[in-house]
Amino acid sequence: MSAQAPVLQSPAPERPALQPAARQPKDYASDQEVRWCPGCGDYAILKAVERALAELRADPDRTVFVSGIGCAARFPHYLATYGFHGIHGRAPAIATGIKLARPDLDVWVVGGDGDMLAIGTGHLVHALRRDVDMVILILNNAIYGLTKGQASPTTPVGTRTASTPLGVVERPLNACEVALAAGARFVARGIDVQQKVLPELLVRAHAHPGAALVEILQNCVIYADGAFADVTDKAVEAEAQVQLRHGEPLLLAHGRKGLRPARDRLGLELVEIGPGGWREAGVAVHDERDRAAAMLLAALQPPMPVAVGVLFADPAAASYERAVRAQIEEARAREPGLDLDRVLRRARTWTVAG
Amino acid sequence: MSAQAPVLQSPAPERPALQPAARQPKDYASDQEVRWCPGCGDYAILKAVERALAELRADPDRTVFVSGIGCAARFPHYLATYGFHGIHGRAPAIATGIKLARPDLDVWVVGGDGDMLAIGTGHLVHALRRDVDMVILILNNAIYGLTKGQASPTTPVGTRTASTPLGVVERPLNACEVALAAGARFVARGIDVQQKVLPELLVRAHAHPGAALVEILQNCVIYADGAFADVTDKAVEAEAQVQLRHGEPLLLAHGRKGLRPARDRLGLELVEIGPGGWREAGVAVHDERDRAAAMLLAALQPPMPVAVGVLFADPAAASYERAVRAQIEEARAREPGLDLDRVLRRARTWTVAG
Amino acid sequence: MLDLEVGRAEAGRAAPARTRLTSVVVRLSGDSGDGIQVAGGQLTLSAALSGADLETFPDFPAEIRAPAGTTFGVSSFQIHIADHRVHTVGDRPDVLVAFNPAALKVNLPDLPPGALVILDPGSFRKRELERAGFAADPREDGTLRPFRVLEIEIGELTRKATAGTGVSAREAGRCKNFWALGLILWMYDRDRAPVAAWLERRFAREPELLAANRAALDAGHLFGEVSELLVPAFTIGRAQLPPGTWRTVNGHEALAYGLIDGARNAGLDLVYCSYPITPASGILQILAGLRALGVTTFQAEDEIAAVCAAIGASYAGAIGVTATSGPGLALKTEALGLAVATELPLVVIDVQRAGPSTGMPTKTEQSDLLQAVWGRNGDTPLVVLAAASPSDCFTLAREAIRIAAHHMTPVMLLSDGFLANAAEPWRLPELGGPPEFPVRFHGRREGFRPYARDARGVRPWVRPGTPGLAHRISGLERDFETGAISYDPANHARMTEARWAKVQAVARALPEQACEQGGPGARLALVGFGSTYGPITDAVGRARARGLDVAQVHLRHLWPLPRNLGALLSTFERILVPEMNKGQLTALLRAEHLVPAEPLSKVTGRPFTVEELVRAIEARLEDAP
Amino acid sequence: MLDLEVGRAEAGRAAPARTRLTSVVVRLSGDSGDGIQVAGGQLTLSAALSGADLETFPDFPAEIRAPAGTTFGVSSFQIHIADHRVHTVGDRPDVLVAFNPAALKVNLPDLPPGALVILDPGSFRKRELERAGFAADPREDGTLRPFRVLEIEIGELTRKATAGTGVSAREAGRCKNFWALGLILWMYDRDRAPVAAWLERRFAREPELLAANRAALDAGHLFGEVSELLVPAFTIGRAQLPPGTWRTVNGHEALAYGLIDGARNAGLDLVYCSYPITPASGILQILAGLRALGVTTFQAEDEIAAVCAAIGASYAGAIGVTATSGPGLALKTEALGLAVATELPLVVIDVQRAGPSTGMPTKTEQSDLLQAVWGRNGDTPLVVLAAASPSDCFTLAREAIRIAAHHMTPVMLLSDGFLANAAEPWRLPELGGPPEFPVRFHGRREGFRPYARDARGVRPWVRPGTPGLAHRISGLERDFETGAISYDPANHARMTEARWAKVQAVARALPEQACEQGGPGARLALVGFGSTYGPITDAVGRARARGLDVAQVHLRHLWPLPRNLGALLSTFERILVPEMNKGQLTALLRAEHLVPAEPLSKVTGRPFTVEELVRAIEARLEDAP
Ligand SMILES: Cc1ncc(C[n+]2csc(CCOP(=O)(O)OP(=O)(O)O)c2C)c(N)n1
Ligand SMILES: Cc1ncc(C[n+]2csc(CCOP(=O)(O)OP(=O)(O)O)c2C)c(N)n1
Ligand code: SF4
Ligand code: SF4
Ligand SMILES: [Mg+2]
Ligand SMILES: [Mg+2]
Repeated sequence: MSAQAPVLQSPAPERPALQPAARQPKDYASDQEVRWCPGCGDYAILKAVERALAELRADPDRTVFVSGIGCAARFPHYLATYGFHGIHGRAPAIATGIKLARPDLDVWVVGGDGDMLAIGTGHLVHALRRDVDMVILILNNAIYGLTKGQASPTTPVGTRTASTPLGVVERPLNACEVALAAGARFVARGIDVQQKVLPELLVRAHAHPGAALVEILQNCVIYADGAFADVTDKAVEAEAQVQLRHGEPLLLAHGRKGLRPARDRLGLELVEIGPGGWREAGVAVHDERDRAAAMLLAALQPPMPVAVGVLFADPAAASYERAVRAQIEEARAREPGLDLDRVLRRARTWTVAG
Repeated sequence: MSAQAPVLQSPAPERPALQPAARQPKDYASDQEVRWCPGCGDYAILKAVERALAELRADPDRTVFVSGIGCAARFPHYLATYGFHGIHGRAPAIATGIKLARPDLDVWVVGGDGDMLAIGTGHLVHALRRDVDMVILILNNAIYGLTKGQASPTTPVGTRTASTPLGVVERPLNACEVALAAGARFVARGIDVQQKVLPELLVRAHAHPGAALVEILQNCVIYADGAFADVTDKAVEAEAQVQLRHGEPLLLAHGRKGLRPARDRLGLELVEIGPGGWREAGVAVHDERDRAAAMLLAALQPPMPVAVGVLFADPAAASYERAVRAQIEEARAREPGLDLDRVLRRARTWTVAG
Repeated sequence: MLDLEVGRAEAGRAAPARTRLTSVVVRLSGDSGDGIQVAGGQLTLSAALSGADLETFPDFPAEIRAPAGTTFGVSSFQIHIADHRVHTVGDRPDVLVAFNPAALKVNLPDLPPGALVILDPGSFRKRELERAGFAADPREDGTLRPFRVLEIEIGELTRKATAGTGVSAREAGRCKNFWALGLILWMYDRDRAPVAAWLERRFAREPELLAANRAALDAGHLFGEVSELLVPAFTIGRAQLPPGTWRTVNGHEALAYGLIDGARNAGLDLVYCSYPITPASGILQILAGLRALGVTTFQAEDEIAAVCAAIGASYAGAIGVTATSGPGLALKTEALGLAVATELPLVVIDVQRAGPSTGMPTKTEQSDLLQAVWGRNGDTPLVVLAAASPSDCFTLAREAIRIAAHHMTPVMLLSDGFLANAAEPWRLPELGGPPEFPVRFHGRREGFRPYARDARGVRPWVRPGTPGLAHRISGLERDFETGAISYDPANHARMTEARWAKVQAVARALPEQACEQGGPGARLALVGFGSTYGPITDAVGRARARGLDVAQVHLRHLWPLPRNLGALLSTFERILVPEMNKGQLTALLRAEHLVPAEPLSKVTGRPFTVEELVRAIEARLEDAP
Repeated sequence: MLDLEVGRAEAGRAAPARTRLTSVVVRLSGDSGDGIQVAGGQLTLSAALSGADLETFPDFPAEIRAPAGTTFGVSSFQIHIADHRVHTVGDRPDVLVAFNPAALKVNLPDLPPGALVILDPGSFRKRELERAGFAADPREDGTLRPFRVLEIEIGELTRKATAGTGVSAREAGRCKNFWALGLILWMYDRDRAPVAAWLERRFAREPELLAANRAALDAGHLFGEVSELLVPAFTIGRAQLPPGTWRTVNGHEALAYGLIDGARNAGLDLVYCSYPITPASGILQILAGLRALGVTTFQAEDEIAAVCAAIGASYAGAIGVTATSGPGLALKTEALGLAVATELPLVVIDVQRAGPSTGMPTKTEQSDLLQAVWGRNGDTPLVVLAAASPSDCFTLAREAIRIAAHHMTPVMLLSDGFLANAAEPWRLPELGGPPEFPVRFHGRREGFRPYARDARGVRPWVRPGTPGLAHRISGLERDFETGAISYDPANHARMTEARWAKVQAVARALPEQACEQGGPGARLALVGFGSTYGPITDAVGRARARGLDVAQVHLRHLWPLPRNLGALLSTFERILVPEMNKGQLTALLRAEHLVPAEPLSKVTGRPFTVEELVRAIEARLEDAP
């Protein structure tokens, strides 16, 4: 047996990975007291995650939640799974190491807009381009919550925050656009309060073989209350959002309006649907496999309707850590039974007699 | 006079900034011996930069080149301007500080694909989103040159490098796509050997009021020779590139082919130009102010033609540091003559008699 | 009607026989929502105005808005009021006002026997008790036996007092803090007028709220008078304070103001680059509000970008400043090396907090000292200062800029979570005179060499834009003469030496280290740095008052250490180093001066108490030969 | 025809009267393109095969491909060949082969009087001389007077020798290195056969190149024979080496192999996460080539991602390893705090280079020691080891993994730019037996507590996926018992103490520190760490041979320091610490053990020479009482 044999066999599960027993959402809650502010959007997201886990029949013992630092990053403490509450911005890197060592584990990354799009920008981009098989949730509340209300990379221009008393000057980042540019092959956008849609999105994201990014608009009641009101308020949501469904037309306002390819330029434009219906109006049908379309949809910002749902899901998805394992297995196959001793003797050796 | 008066007046130029004397490209070369490998694409880029500076009649004493670490990052040493050869990946951050302190200076940032798209990803993205007024050159040779040939974030899948003897697994980043997603309002792509086009692009980039990104495909003769041959080789360039000119049709292959909006999806497709000419073929006209179009053009990779030239130039450009200055001036105007002493006395004070 | 009541109050004023106190420590504690900090601020104000010396410390909950009634949602404010100079917020509260069971629970461990505990029985209902984690009612199970307990229906009485002012029940409830404040003011004989005046300003546009809060304040005060026999009455004399105009200031404010004044005196623009982190963020927020003074603030995408931008700003001819706390300082490590290599001015503020890693962000510690002094790759010396008190932050921020700009070196200024929030009276400095240490940028073309050094080993500071002086700097080793990249062995040795000597030279320009108390040759010396100054000062003072031969040496310059420090330390029989870490200053002193310094570590996230230091001193001097 | 020549060579072999040498130092030097390193490698091989001991060091140019003929394009290779054990590559070359003027220029300062200099006059044309920066021809202006100069038309003779082999003129020129090698082999009586064999393999598919290089090799050798009177002939005996199978190994190779063997003996997967940086990149490249051994390598987007991924891998139940050099280590500082706080195994390799900042990436230094030991925010102890020689890197890499995995702590392993590239003979260890220190992951559900500690203060290592043990870890302070987030003051003090004690406990399990040479009580002790081992060993050996009372203490465990170190050091009259930095180990020893250690600093980017150390020893022992 090759001296190296033990290596890379270790991730063998400690028990047969048979379909685990069904669980209720609440079964995924840890014993830790949840300490977000009353009314914080994170509560709703936590509930949606618990629902998704239940629907997935996720095994808490093979599931790992990894986070950075922030209110959002408190997430792992509140789930009865394995959890690693790391350092600010580095969750995708920690998670990448976990997957490299243990492709068998189910890894979720949770972070805020500061965690993921400020200090963590590089790690997010590279985790996505590598396609490490994990779900990445960006809980975007357009503010630094935990540090008490400074501007974040998604805070709109002009917003007065603790660190910008005269208003934010720089333009905000669009998480979904950044993800697509990074090469992400699954990109979705959800909203904390949409308890029906959100768990579905999470289940879809989890099903994706590579890195899956879900941006979740989250309300920080203390420091940025209503930051997304123009998109999420019940009063406006019908007009302010376009709910994406693969193979279905890009309709909104209860079907009274739609999005179609612009006539005069490359892009999308809003149209009123006439009596002829959406086809006649030239409304585009959502093809979540079309990256170009996803980029145009991701870019939509008020006053245009904001796209909610799965923007992009590339069927050609793969997973980085499995590709790495494949290289190792090929190398092994090429040199079966190779061990360190033989490697050492590849160099010219000589013998000194006793 | 307010005690604060000296502050923020200091950047006053030491001499009237009158239109400086005309200079030859060679006048911008420093006395330092250039130490790139013979045949390195960086030589051509250095020449193009000197040409652009001459054309701009740039004043070497008001021009600052900032770089990180890498072969590309040696740039500042070879120019007779002020220069700051910093640390790996941080050039955009250093340059941002320079501009915040001295909006009057002309700042250029130069870095390699590793410098800017690996360790420097976050700083690049945020310098672009803020729109700090500087020109950022990414010398993309799809390799880590200075450290002797490891894979970079732009190395194509499958490439065998010093760090990937079995071939690169992760997918490469597209610098122009990342820049656009970051909110860049000027994005261009050039090629080291195109000595006519490149200086023009640099002059255009310099004219842009905010952050201007220019990706330059550069050949590393030692570790990645021919990495872009499929795009840049004389033999294929006519078919492999589409040279962008604002207001002109997206033609290539000496006008035999063109790019038009795809019929069946949102995106661009390649067409043969029939006898009816490009208009009849529905070839699109390049509008460098159209961000959506720029995103589609940036995404083009072989076998599609690669877009070279100005992909995006937003007329609505502004500059971060000037916006910050404006806030300061407004605040001043609101509280004229305010000084620290008055600020201290805003708190409730009391007097202890002698 | 209000006036009438006040009238009565004033009338009744002289009556009570007040016990004279030299000092008192009061702690107000309740839910984040109870307005504890506001009441504390007003108590501070009227105490200050009545001529006492004082020091205060707010203790915020770790969570942003914890559920009401939970222990982790408790917010407290402590004030030490005295008729003499005090340097701490007081070891333990003489009086605790606990607005709810959670507040009582959290503060119980700190209460000395005999302390006066004021409770609102209205808040001791079953639910509140459970929330606070009390199995039984502490008022009944003997928990409070060691203390003097005053149960006052604060909530109820506030409701009554505010009735008719037109405020809602919820708003009325929110006035509790002023009712309690009124009572405390009466107990300690402090004036209500300034508080009343503040209320007028604060609620100028909300007459109902003004009336309600005013009513609550007066009612609380009146309650004291009328229940005289029940509520103890004290008075505290005026403290001897140097003449001048005073205000209170905390460490963060003092730092921000010191940076502005330092930049002005150097004739430089202040470019403050930072990434939010607790507790350092406060400085960014103060400075961002002072743009009208020409301050440029930049919130970077991370700590590395922040320090790099600050370096860029200094390179461009401004004074670049960055501030952070432990984890952020760690991230800046590499860039600090660049600042040392390029020999540019830079001020780095580290507001230390409990580590390692994220640790306890809201708790104080001094455990970044060795990282500040030695924690960089290569031989990479820079200057390290540490502020001793809130107001000292002003002085040292100025000093940091002076040293950085005139010695072309990064300067690290250490504060900590305690100094950041602790406040003390501060005599306003004289400002606005001609710049005290103006910078002269290099402009001469003749024989210009970017790394040529003057007598102090300092290289010239050239602003880009200076005609004819275009040059290149780099983090690669540079030629001693030309500044061009050099791999020459002898040159590297020479440059390493030069960087070292330049920083050491800073000490030459500084006054010798003196003793705060006692002098050379004492049997025991307490050597400290940073915020331990307060407790050490009071402890050594107390010990000396008891006739113990103990001296106090407090370091504000940690690197380079004062010229004469070795000589001074060698005169003491014994050296004790109280520090809020595992012995880092001790290690530094032993390494540099080979003296048998002994650490007195405290790593609980809290400052030393005077009492524990006095005990330590006594222990050392007893067992000493 | 070739054979015939060889035949002649062999025949002539016995003839010359060879001077017997105990050792020789040869340096080959030329343009990057001249194949210096290849020739050096082959010289090493045949020297080793002939039974001598040796140590080698390649000196690459700083630039990737500098223009030909420039001084900064010079590549050199030095070998120390001896009939006894040697520990250095030799202070100065006895023989220099300089292929061009630039090579001569660069190496002149290192040449001792009387050294033999072999030049190719064909390369001393005006243009080459200017390129090299020679004002005049050094052969004529007396520059070379102190040396014995041998001018041989190497280029020309190579051309002749390779004529008819069918190679182009350019290819023929490329054979120069083997011509010179042939000559050197003859001069020092080394065997050509292994080189010939290597050529056969190397050029198996290029018969012309094979023939040409072979011809050049033989011609050079033949030249020696026939010009006997001109070319000196020496011989060197066999060294006493322990029996076994040997190969040469450099520090990087030894580290890579040690990590693989360490992981195997711990029964863990090796997940190596790194970001390229000179000189550490070499390790990544070796390991990336060994996937067939099950090694996972990950090139991260930066150093922070690399260390975080390694931490993630360890959390997941593999052994996470990251390697870097000074600037990269600086960037990892914050994450190291997380590893300490979460108490996970981690191996961090720092291949030190000259700082500060980017410094001189290709030059060696030991100036990251204090950063390794103390350079983190908070009280954040971890284990620090330093390898003493290339082959020691294998041993310590194994040791690092053993300690990390069994004490649940990050371990920093220090190497440096010299060790990375220096090579020495290495006796192959016995491999492949049963795991020597297998890890047992925690699996028991009963009473599981993530931070419960065993007798050594070590917490359990639980692999995610273990049924029923799902738990959360964090960089926030954790409760001593439950591991839940805790801000409790006493708990933080207790945890700080526990982290400290756990790391100190590592020392208990280790053997006591012994003296390499001499013993307790010596009048002088040289204390070193890392790659200074070689020169210190030879210097102390030489001094002791001269009867001087000097001992050698070499530290491989820098933190915690060996249990008995204080006691041992206190026995010496005087302590001298040679280190390639400004005195960092000295500071550590003084701080920890209060001994009057004195630094002997060398910061030129080059190792100590034996000679300068011997002088330092003599100086100390003369002026000593
Ligand atoms: C290295 C480092 N820098 C800064 C901080 C301080 N910090 C903690 S959370 C946070 C950002 C919080 O904002 P976000 O990521 O959007 O999360 P949220 O609290 O809004 O959910 C910051 C700056 C830190 N803990 N570590
Ligand atoms: C903090 C840090 N990490 C790593 C390095 C090593 N390093 C120097 S340049 C470089 C990348 C070079 O590649 P690129 O940026 O593409 O520039 P190129 O040499 O290809 O022009 C690296 C990894 C460094 N100097 N500093
Ligand atoms: S501060 Fe905002 S984000 Fe944080 S817990 Fe409170 S409401 Fe939620
Ligand atoms: S290594 Fe490549 S990029 Fe660097 S100088 Fe040489 S050719 Fe140019
Ligand atoms: Mg947020
Ligand atoms: Mg590159």
